[in-house]
Amino acid sequence: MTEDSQRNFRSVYYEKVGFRGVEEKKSLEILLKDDRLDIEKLCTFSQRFPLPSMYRALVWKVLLGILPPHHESHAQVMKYHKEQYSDVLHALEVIRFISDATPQIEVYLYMHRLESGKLPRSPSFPLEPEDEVFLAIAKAMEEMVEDSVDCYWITRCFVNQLNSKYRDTLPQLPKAFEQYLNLEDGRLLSHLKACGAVSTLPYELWFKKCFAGCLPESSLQRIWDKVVSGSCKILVFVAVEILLTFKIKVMALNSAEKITKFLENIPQDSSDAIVSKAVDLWHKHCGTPVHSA
Amino acid sequence: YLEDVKLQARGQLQAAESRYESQKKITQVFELEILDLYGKLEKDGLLRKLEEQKPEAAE
Amino acid sequence: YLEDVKLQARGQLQAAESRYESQKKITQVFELEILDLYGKLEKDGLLRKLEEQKPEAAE
Repeated sequence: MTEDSQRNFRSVYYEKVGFRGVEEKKSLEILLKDDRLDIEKLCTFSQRFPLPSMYRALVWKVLLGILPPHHESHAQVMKYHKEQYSDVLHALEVIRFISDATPQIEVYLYMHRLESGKLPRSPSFPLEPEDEVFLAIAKAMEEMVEDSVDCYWITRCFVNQLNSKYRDTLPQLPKAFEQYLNLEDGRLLSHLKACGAVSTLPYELWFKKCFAGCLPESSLQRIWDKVVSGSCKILVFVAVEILLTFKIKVMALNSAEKITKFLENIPQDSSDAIVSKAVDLWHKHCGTPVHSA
Repeated sequence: YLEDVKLQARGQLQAAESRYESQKKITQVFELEILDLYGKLEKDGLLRKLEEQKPEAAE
Repeated sequence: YLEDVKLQARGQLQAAESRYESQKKITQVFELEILDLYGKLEKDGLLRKLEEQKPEAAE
């Protein structure tokens, strides 16, 4: 416990002086040197610490199952993935579904649709709610992942994870949000209830799009580290922290509509602090994952 | 160690299979597109015939 | 026995590769067909446009 608080103190210190996560980065590098990557340890690491940017795409690809645990196979598997990517991209060009003018995230959406056997007959189809989610996530992912092949694969697998692994959990998050907000600040929840805002909160933006388009990508990726590595519950605490951070503003608003509108467009400058506090709050309520030796 | 080799092989095989599966999906999409284009061509052909017949009918 | 497993894995991977290759051949044939059909449609469209313009030019 004392060791932990000491570590926390140091992390905070590094954060302040710009050396954040020096030791974390080293310990991740050790994990990544294994011939066969230990998925469980990588998960624990990502649950506990923010991933260093330079390793984020690699770790996400491994955790999402895009890359197998064996280093030796990575080149071969990426070769298959790249070919698959260009095959599908080319196919959409052949049938004139896309052109040079098609925005990249729409290209990703059509590729995903084609691969899922759900390509509509024409590009001017009405978007389904799940397409909107895909586009929002792809748009944020574009800012986080430089390589377009990686970006497509990660977006797809991230969305697939939401629809499979988290399918039963995500609908329960609004209830959990209420519960934790009540624990942290009962008055704030009462205010939301009094305004009738509880049912109109931007749950779709929070728990389906995972805050894509709500928080800047530089902060968002630290939350997605947790989502990718197995916890969607972090999303609840981000929502709670947003409410706590803008408490004064929210308490001053007295209609559900105004509250929802404000929460959908929160100021971006405090997002880094929101994420840090949300992670702390998550650890406080759900425990800090133990880094197994 | 044996399990390890098997696991590694499975990782590669999955990627290869997925590349094959998406190629299959592409074939299906192309098939539909071909049918669609033939449909359009026939409609076009029919329209042209109708247009060609109009002047004759007017004579 | 290990060699055996490795050999088997390689065999499976090769089978997946060759299935992909042959599926890709099919796709390529379809692709040519699609290009061809688009070509025809465009020619048709062009012909029709020319025909449509003719009467105007005659006016």
